[in-house]
Amino acid sequence: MQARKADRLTPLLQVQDISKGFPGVQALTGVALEVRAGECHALLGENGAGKSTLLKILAGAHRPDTGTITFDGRPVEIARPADAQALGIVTIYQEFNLLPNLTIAENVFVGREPTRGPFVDWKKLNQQAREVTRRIGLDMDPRRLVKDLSVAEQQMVEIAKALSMEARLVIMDEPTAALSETEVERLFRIIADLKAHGIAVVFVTHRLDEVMRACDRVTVLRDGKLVGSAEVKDIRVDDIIRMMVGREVELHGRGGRVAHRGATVLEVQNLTRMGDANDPHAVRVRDVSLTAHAGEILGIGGLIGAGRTELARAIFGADPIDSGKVLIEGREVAITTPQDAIRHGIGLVPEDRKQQALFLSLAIRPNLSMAALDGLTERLGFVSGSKERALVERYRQKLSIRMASQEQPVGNLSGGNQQKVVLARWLALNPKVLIVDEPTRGIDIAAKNEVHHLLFELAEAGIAVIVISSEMPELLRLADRIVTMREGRVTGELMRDRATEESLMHLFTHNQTAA
Amino acid sequence: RAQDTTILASVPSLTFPFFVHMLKEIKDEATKLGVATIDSDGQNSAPKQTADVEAAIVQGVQGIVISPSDVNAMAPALATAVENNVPVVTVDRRVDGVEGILAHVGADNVKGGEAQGEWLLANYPDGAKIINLQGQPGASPAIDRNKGLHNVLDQHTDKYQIVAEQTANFARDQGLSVTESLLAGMSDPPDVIIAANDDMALGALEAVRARNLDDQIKIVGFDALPEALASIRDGGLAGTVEQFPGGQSRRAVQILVDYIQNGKAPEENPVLLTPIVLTKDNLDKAERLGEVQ
Amino acid sequence: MASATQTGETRNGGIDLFGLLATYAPLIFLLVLMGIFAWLEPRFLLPLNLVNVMRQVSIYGLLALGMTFVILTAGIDLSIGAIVAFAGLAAAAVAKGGLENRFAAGADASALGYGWPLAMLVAILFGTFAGALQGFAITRLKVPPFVVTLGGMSAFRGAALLMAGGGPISGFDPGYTWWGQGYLFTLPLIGRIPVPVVVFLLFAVLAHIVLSYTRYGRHVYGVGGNPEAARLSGLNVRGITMSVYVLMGFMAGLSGFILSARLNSAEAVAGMGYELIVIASVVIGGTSLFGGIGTIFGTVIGTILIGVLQNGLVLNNVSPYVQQIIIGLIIVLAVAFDTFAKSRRRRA
Amino acid sequence: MASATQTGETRNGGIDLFGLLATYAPLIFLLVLMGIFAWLEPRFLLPLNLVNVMRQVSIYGLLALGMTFVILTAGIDLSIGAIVAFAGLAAAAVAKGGLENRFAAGADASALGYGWPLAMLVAILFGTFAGALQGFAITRLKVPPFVVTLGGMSAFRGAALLMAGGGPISGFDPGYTWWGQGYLFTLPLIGRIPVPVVVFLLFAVLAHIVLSYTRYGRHVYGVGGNPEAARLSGLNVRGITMSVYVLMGFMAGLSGFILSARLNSAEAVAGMGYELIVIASVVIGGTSLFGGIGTIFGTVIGTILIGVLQNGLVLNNVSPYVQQIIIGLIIVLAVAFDTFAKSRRRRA
Ligand SMILES: Nc1ncnc2c1ncn2[C@@H]1O[C@H](COP(=O)(O)OP(=O)(O)OP(=O)(O)O)[C@@H](O)[C@H]1O
Ligand SMILES: Nc1ncnc2c1ncn2[C@@H]1O[C@H](COP(=O)(O)OP(=O)(O)OP(=O)(O)O)[C@@H](O)[C@H]1O
Ligand SMILES: [Mg+2]
Ligand SMILES: [Mg+2]
Repeated sequence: MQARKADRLTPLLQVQDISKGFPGVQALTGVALEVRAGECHALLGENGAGKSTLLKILAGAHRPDTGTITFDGRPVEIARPADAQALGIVTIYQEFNLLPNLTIAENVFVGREPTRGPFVDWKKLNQQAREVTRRIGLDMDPRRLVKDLSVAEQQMVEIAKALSMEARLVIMDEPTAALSETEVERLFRIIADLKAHGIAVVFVTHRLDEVMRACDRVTVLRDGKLVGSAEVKDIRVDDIIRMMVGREVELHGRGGRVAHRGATVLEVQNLTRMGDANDPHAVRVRDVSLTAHAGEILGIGGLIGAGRTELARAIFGADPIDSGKVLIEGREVAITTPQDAIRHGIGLVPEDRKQQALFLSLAIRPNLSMAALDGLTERLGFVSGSKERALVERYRQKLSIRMASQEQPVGNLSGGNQQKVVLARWLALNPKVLIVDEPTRGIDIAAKNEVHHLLFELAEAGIAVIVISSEMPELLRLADRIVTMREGRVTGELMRDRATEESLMHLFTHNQTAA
Repeated sequence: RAQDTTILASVPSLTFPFFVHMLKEIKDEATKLGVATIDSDGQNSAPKQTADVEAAIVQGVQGIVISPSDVNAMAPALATAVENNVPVVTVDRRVDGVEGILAHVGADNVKGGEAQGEWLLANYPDGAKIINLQGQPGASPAIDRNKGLHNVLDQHTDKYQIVAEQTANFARDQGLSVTESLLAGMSDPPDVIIAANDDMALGALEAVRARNLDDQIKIVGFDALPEALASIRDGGLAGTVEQFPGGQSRRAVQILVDYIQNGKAPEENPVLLTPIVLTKDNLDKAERLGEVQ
Repeated sequence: MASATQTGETRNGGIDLFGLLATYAPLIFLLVLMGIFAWLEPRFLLPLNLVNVMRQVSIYGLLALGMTFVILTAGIDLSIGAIVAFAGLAAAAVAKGGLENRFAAGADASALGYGWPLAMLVAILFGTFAGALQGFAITRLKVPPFVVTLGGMSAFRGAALLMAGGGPISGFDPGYTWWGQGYLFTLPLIGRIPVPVVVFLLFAVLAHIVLSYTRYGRHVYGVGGNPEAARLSGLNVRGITMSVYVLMGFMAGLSGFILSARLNSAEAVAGMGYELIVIASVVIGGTSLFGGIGTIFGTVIGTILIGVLQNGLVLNNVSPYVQQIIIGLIIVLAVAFDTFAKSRRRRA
Repeated sequence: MASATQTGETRNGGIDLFGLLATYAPLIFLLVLMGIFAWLEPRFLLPLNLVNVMRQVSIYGLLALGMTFVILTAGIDLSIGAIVAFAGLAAAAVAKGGLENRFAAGADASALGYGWPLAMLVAILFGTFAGALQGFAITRLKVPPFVVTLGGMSAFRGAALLMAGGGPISGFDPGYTWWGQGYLFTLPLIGRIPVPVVVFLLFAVLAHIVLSYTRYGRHVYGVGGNPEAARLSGLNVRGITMSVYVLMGFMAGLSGFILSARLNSAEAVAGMGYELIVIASVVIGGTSLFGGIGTIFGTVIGTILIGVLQNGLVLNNVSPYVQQIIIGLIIVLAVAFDTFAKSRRRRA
């Protein structure tokens, strides 16, 4: 993108009095936003505050009910995504918007493919794509199909796509949710570079430390209304939280938690899973051994593609394993399907809520009880309505899930509450081992805090909790013991007191095994 | 040399019992004359039957007995056959615009429809109210049979009034449901139901029986299937149209084989059998009476 | 399922008009249609005629119940028409004691054959088996349902033709035909209620209960809504998928038996094109072809709607050609109306 | 397709056997099938016979090309059979100068009518219009393609019947019939190449180029893979979706014209059941009903496979009933084989 030195004070984008209602929900009411050229502007708020809706309006994915948008001093009409792109507004959406059956290169340049005559110029396309992906440190064959990439890799493709455009305003809706430290670092360098070129960035995240590190100003929304804006240098994290939540939230403590490890519940021995028989590079999990103890929270750390998710899925019987043993309470068990895992008291909260956990066409009640129906079933396979409602009610209180009614479609809960519903689904089975993969991906601090405390309670209650997280602070806060992985191998193990961001990062990136 | 003679026997669609019978008769006669056959089912599709004919020519058959699924659409394929010096005899239905068809043996559907009409004139001299159950829209037998019926009745519109004309797609269940609906919609029931095949007639019969109107309403079918004959015998249907498919088929095979083996062309051509309406009184004329216990 | 989306209840417990509209769109559409027909031809409303309609739809209806389960799992079954024919012939053969004496008239038939109970059983077994076969291909060979049942459509029809040798089998004893032509009881104004109608409604109630109140029903919605999530929640996705095709086969077998009883005859060409009518009924009833959304209530309405349409057009003696055009348009309009109604409701 | 997976190359550039197997599974299956037939009946391999097969499949083939685009967008079109009939009649009517003189024989026909160029044009216009109509219902009324085209199937068939008044129109001038019965040139060993075959192969090459090398083609894959993402990426999803049904209509119109030329006759019942054969061909060719995956090459193979199957069975004098059973089974097996081959390839 070419450099344009713009006057830093006149706003590049001015949004006034925007309202947007969806059938049944008022997502935004009279919201205003002002973004200056060359600044990184954080847009913050709890789940369901209206951030994505506002951004989708800027991107032309939604039409506002009321309100005006001024871009570069001119009032503009953004009716469809194409309009936004024409203005130089480029968006990285929260939900991925890649075309799974096309290659990385095609996705980066979709709609803007270089052509020779009527034909796509493949050579040019792939080589241009290579350049962009290299710049953000995603070094991959641009001809790979996007559907074969991991979540994080897909996120990087999204970013590459945005950077490849003639952008004046780059919107990033929770780009770091799927990334781990190194990529986040890289992303921040990219943002700095954009700013240097006078390009503005609107940045949504639930990780406030990132705001402090990368952003100049913040605007906070609550329940679809504007709470206020401020210069980052003038405020502290706690102020932001108060603006977002409207009350204090204790953030860093471990709720007075002291680890007391109980008996070994889960033991994994030399587990290996090949991704693909005839492609050695695709080995997902190599010869992994680890143990999890009752009452202990075991963290699994690593960079993207380290194989954590694959390991979890393999233990849970969701993917076939090629070799290795799994022992529960000392006895070897054969787990080939999730049913087996569940029978032996293992639960898994998967990494991708919408794709792998939620039944979006169903209400909250059936979503929460889906795995536990056996316990609620009486003669002739009838589900006891009363028992079921009682169960849902119990977990609504226990996890303080904010819902209007049990019959509400799970789809219009906020991310945090959706995650709680999924957690409740597993708690209802009271498992011996609970594996949670990216438990707070994309949920707001308040909810995140609640989830963390919930995990502490579970450990207290004697469950062996295994947490996979790409967020180091989260790992450090939750875990009593941390196992690190790299390229499918275990690279080390640290007790909490010995673990620091530095020591972890070392293990994430080096192969030698520490004690 | 008879043994190594092979002929193609092709009918429009084996989903209709009428043609199943026709094919069977052809094969029987062929076996009797020591000739091998290749069976082909047109599956109600001219292209499919064309494909079968072409395959047979490749196979090197010495002759073709065929009941074309369509008078015009089958012309190109049969023309090819003639070009390749494969003699062709058509049964029941003709094929238009092909020079050098060895012979046609048939009782065409229009005449059959007319026979139904004549039966009406004879049995209801002073007029009648009629429901006409047509066959599958667009299918040539449906068109021809309907045409035949109208040829007769349209001359006496004063006396013979068609109170309802609906298709039941040659299907029994639709014959039943359509008749049900029509009867429910009429203040006073019709005198006669004319159906374009026996399936629909038998369906209609069930509907009429359900309303206990069987002694008021007479039903005439088409094709003289054994089931229809049985029904006539037991006082169900009033009549059905006999086209002597067996006779046609056997005659066709004889003509063809005679030509293949002795190079004799038939003296009479086309061989036309006049369809008749079978009733309780002339049931003995029915070709397939034997199949009815 | 008793979810807000179906019961039209809002978060705050009040009544949500759009929710209701969305829930009852098919019913509303049906009533409007009936209104029009009644206005064009008053006899349409005669109890006799309405009973006819119900009897005519009862067989489509039974099939549509099974199809609802299939479509709820985002599947489809194109083979039901063929299975109906196949099962009907099997039943007839049993009832007549073999294919030889296929036209033996009522009286002596019963003597020769093995009676209707066995016939019915055999029809259902054949149907269920056919369904299981296809379920196997779908769950084990991983071939999409559309393809498997397209193949089944051809194969089972062929089997039926082979079995029948092209000819029909007819003339059953009263015990047999009772299932298609008999009456169970008489209601005041309405009159005698045909057996097939009662069978249909009984199974409809049963299906509704199973789908809404049993664990199995829940699992069907789950598998349809999100197979991967279902698997990770420990549901036996394969088993459940298998089961819906078996169920469909069972219904097709039963329908085949009742159809043959109704026509007092079984033939290889029976049930041609039923699959499309039945799928249309289910979809018109608001069930999503993408799975996870749908109700038995809707399916019943959808089935009746198609029946009313056919009956009303014939009653008004509309030209057969025009009938086809109208039916085609109504199918699209009905679904368009339903889609529209749903879209106005709070999105799930 | 220049994507690693479709060209059977591994990430690290080497050759990936399973990738190749996955890419060519349908071809392998076809060759095996042909081998068997040739072994059972050597005449099967006669150039004359193979040319016949090609001519027989050319019309299905043209339709299958259009259907590939439709299915790539995760759509489906059940109405093509009806459109074929509809368009064929339109063309015939034009060529005969109106419906009155429908049976006027060849010679004077040309005098009366408006000649084949106009006839062909009208057929294509009718088809395209029909497709556009359905595309509109799908993109604007948001009714699922299955339903819209199910309705269209009934409506257009009705329209065709109405137009034909039930009767066929036949006897065209040589210029017209040339398109179905004529030959373009003679190849050494093989012999004369029929016009329909050439038309089919020309369009196949064209379709392949469009799908693999043009933006539009790539966007069709994109829309099929994930419509919402495509929309947010600035693709005109509605337009693209619309376009594939228009394209399908165009092909159906052309096929209708060629079919009528081939049979020297157009009738309202033409093309019945084509939709299922065509969909089967496309799926056998490895195109996924869920959209986003598939190639023209596969479709051509799939089409030929179905043609070879029908031809070979007749050639071997298999009983017509048994033929249906075998065809049903082969359809399932072919797709099962393809699925299996794909599954062995690097998992996605
Ligand atoms: N397409 C839609 N249909 C109906 N309601 C919607 C839709 N999109 C968003 N909403 C509702 O609008 C409100 C704001 O949603 P939005 O996604 O903007 O919140 P957010 O701030 O992005 O939350 P998160 O931090 O979880 O991404 C929520 O109540 C949500 O349920
Ligand atoms: N769906 C998939 N298809 C192909 N390869 C995949 C897929 N998912 C992951 N991989 C690859 O498998 C390896 C492990 O991925 P996995 O998702 O388990 O890593 P992870 O440690 O969980 O990181 P994250 O979950 O943050 O992506 C990586 O090389 C990744 O590229
Ligand atoms: Mg958001
Ligand atoms: Mg992961």
